[in-house]
Amino acid sequence: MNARILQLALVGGLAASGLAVTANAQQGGDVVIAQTQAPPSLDAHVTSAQAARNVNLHIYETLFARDENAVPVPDLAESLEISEDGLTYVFQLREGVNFHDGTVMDAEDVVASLERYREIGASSTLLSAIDSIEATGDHEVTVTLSEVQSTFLDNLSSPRAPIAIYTAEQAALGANEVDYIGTGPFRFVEYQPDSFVRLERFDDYSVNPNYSERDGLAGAKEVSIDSVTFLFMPEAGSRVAALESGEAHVVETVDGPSAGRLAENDAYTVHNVLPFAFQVIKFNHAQAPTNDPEFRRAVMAALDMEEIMAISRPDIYQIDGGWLFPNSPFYNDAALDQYNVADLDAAREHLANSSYDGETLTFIVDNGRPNVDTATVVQQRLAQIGVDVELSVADWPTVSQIGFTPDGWHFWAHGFGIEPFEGPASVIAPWVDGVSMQADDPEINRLYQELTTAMDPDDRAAIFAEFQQHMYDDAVAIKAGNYGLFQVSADELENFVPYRIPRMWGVQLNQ
Amino acid sequence: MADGRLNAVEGLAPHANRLRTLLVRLVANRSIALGGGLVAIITLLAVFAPLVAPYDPLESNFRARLLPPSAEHWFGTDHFGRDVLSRVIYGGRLSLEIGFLVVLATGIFGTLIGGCAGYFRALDNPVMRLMDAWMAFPAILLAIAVSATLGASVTNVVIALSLATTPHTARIVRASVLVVREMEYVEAARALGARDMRILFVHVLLNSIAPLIVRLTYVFAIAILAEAVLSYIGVGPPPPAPSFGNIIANGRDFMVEAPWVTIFPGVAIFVVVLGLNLLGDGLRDVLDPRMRVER
Amino acid sequence: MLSFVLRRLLSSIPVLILVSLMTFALIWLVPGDPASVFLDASATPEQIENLRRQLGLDQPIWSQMLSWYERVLSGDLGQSILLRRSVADAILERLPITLSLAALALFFAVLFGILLGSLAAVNHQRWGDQSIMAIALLGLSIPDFWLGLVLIVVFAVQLGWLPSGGYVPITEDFVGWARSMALPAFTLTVTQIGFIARMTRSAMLDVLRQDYVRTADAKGLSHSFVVLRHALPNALVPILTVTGVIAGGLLGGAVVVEQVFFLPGLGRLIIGAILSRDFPVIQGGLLMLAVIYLVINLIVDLLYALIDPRVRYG
Amino acid sequence: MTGVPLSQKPPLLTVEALSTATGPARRRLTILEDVSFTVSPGEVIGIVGESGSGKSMLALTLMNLLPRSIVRTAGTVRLGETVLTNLSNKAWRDRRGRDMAMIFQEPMTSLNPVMRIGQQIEEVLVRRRRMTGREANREAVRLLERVEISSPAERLRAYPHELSGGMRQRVMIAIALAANARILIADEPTTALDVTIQAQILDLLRQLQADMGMALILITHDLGVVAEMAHRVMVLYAGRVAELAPVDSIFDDPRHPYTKALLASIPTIESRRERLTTIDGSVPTVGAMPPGCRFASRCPVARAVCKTLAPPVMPIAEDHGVACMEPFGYALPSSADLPGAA
Repeated sequence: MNARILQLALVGGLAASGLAVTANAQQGGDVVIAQTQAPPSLDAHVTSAQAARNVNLHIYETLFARDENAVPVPDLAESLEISEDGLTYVFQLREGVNFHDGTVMDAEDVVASLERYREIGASSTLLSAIDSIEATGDHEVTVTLSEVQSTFLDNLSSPRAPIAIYTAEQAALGANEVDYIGTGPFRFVEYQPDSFVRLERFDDYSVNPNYSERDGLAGAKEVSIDSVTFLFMPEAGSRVAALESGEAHVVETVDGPSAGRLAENDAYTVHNVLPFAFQVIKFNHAQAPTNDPEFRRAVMAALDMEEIMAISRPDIYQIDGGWLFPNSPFYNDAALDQYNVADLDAAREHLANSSYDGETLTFIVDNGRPNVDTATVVQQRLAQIGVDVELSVADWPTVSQIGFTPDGWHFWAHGFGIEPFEGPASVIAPWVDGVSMQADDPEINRLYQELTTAMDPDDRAAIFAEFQQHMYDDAVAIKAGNYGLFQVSADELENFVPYRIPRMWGVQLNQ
Repeated sequence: MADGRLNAVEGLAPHANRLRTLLVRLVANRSIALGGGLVAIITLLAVFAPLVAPYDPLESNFRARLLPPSAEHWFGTDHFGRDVLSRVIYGGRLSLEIGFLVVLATGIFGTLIGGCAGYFRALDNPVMRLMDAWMAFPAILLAIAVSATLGASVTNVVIALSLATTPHTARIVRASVLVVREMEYVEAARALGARDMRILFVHVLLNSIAPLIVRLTYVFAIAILAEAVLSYIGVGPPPPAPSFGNIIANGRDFMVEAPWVTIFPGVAIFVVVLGLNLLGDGLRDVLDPRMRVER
Repeated sequence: MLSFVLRRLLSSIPVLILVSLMTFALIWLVPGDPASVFLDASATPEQIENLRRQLGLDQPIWSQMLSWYERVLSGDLGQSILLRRSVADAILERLPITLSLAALALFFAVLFGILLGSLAAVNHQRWGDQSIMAIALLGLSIPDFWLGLVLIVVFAVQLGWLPSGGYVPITEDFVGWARSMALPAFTLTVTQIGFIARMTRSAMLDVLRQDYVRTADAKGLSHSFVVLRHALPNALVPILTVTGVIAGGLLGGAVVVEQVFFLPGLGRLIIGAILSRDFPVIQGGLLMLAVIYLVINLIVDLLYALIDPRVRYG
Repeated sequence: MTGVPLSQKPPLLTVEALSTATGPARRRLTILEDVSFTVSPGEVIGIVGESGSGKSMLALTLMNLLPRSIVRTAGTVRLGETVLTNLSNKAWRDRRGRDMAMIFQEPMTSLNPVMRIGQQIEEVLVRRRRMTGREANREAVRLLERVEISSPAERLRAYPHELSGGMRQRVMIAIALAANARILIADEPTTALDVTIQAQILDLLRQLQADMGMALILITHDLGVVAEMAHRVMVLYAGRVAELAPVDSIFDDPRHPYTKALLASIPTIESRRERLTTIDGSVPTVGAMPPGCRFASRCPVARAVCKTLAPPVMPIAEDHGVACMEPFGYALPSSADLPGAA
């Protein structure tokens, strides 16, 4: 009886605060999410792994965050003033924002966090334009850039390796040495290494009063569940079984056939999170023959993107050659006539003009099935035009080590997801200074420079179209298509809407 | 024959008659016949794969993905739309090749290490200590570690598995060398002034061969099982060439919707390994009745 | 007895040193390092180098090795790079899962292995013998992970009787624990039972031919009593030997089965550490496995004395 | 120990036409053939023969302890009024350790190495004679005293490997006594022991046999032992009975050439432990039995007929049977007209 009265009071309270709660939804509940991998770290600054993002963006928040359309909007920042010359950013911070350890956020925390990120952040180049960071008031931080950077807010709000705000005390600690204390709507409870992470609702969470509902990674993050547990299950079958046995409420990704089966079941909702990433095939420009644009064009002309995508990412792909997601404001169709031509004769012609001389080429790929499948299809296809390719499969650490050196590889396939989400500059960045292809491409360097300094959106759109044209003309790298994830939620979990991460605020568990 | 050593002596000086008895017993042994038969069938299928397989094992057709078994595709198709039967038949090639290479490597290194340890007293203790340490690693973890880190290639898989199976083999060789070393004809050869290496190879090793053959038959079986495990963990021989293990590994993401991709290669492994185990049992019974199931 | 144990413990030290040296050799040979796991594909070499410094991986291998030995001697296995906790804690937390899986499988494999092996020996060269040995051989020939997958499809997915994976601590919920262990333990048992059954059979055949069994028979004792009380205890020595031998294989099998059934045991910890190059965990985990292996063999040696009064340790 | 006309008493054990064989049904190889004899209560019968003559096989047949590869093909064994050969295996088993007990040649291997002496004696008392544990323990102590083992209570806790061979054989005898058997079969009980110990064990056996009045079937290759112990003697050769007679007749008036040869080869004191190998040639092996008299090939007085005709045991005196035609002038007494030779 008492419990019921309490519950009614709570519902009333929430309704008053403006959050829509459906009649049958309840306060409380423990939600379990089955995801593929364990986060390498819960120190948000030091890891750019998707597995870590899923968890960390529940614990930590950033000054600016991406909204539902990936546009940077204030989160921990109340407001921002940018100087005329574009070099000085003055952030007003929200007041009364609580950390999980009970302290209240102030400018010192933000300065310390940004400084820490500049030093050890996994994507510290995001902040490379910064000249100085100063606390210019209790809740005011002034950041000075050394040069104009049109993408600075994009960077600051990047969820890649989030520029999370820690307490000044924590920010003084080295990589992986912090306690997991943030300002987010959930607080860290327990981490069973590569088994699960458990978070609980942070009862003193300071909901952002500037929003009325959730909005991307920003917005009003109202939490009605008690806890969320992220289970790490590398086996696709295990994840589905966990869902079907009621152990898990959300599965981060399931395979196509399972998704099809689950979609027929009223108890589940299958969300097609598409597009989620590009499937990309990279060339090593430091080695013959992949240093030869003619050879690369031969490969590009030969490939049947439908075949690659249907096999590696069954049932959830888009045949699309644009180097941004279709909903992006800078999306364009430059050079798309060169995408997915699947013309073996044209390919043979390019090949004949190239320096390829029958040698065996190495395709490195990590041992994730979709990437291996992509490599396998490419290998089979190239065999038809007489290009001999050998697969070299190893685990991610080995492959990524080889892939950033000029030797030992010609092709490398992997997903390319967070960059197109972040926007045009992030898509170009990996090709700057030849990092991803091991040889400088002055054209790309120039375009990147122009893009990051051009403040006018139309100029930037034109620059990006030029970049896309160049990617195809020179066949710098190949985009096979967009792929997505089948995310599945059990129907007792209400108001779940997929995003870059499975957000657990704004959802209710109907027990 | 009560004592296996006597058989070994027969092996050294093959008396035509005794050799024939041995052959007769080998042929008459039911385990050998059944096991050898199974292995022979799979081997023949693998060798003559191009003639036997109904389809090209690499030919994919994404429009015919994950078809269940039918008259057209007896074992169904995988997620590339490749014929699973053809892949299993061709898969035998790689799996058997890996098994064979592991047997070869284990045979050579196991014999060298075990032989030296058994024959040269000074080497015995240090070498066997090393083998002890080696065996204190679970073999499969050792193989996973080596294969994962060196990269998945047939060569690395063979290296990984050979590393895992060598110490036990060395032990077995050493044990029989210890027995044979003390036998009279070795003493005699030594007295006649034969040089150490010659004694080692000609006499001692030839006579340790029976337990070695039996052990290597089991090593073959172990290698085929372990190859599948490595593939399952994701560190097996790389695509596109099918092996029993990587067909299963390919199918595991579709285990619920398309179990045939996983089940048939598993059955193939089972049949080969069963055949090899039967063969090993039979050889053990005929060649070396002293040996137990320990392996 | 005590001095025997002490001597055995002393003599296992070189083995452990060799194991750790081999692990270092492995780490030294291996390309890739933990830094890459923190970062996605677009990380630059500078970022990786930066992180390597943070993680202390820029030290030369010999200096890493020295400091490792120094710490191990003071009982500290170091800190995991990825798990952000002490390696010893991580291992101790996982150990019960692996040990209970291995112990369950060993228990059932020994129980049913001895039962089947004895039945086969008593019915030597009859129908029962041959069918039992055929079953034992089938068990030996099944790929363990494949059996696990098939069991998951049948019992977890199709029938929904048992969970497909995951682990429930025994302290939390015994039934849940039993359910979570049922399929893994069964998988592991099936693949190990054959070794014990075959060894038991041949040992029992050997023992049943012995004079003292005839003596017992001559006493007019019932046949089952003779088999259980007189023959079996004498057959236990070789059975124990083979149990010691398969204990190593059992740990390896447990590693694979943990992988299939998503049990967060030591095997998963180590495989995860291998794939993410979490060197301290690889070191500590492999060392722990070696210790377990040595302890099992020590226990086996001690059990010899328990079973066979003729064995004495001075 | 001679001359008591025990054979007049009604026999305790009657063995008639017993045969055993091995091998598959189509190619049976005979081991024991047509063995008949009786044992009276309190009688000591010595069974002698070379290795391979089937002595031990006979003992195992009586106990129904034959290995599975060997089967009884014909004949009956009667114990008192009970026809053992008509009983089920289980019922026969129940007779063992109660009516009949046996001690074996190898004391070193005949005791279970992993059980204490006490357990091995007491299990007979508990499981066969339904004693409680305490009673059994007391009785076991008494039995060890009977077999003259010092500090018996202590010995009960010993394992076999902690005892000498002679002690072990005493323990074996104690186990046999524990059964309260009417017939004790001793299969070469002293062969594996040192000479001095042999004498002690034989003394013990003789004394116990006399005290308890049980029948003793003493199997040995040692005619000296037989002379000392037995009332009657049965000589076996290659699975057949050669001669069966009171001990005096055997030693004073042996009629079978094989018995004569045996007596001629009685080893001297010094070489007593050696097996009887002084007869030229050896016992034919199971697969290669000649069709006629099995001793013919080694027999100094064999005639052609001996190679074709196998004589049964024929009475030559009231209590003396012999399976040889020589005493009968190379003719079977019942068949008058046999083709003579030389």
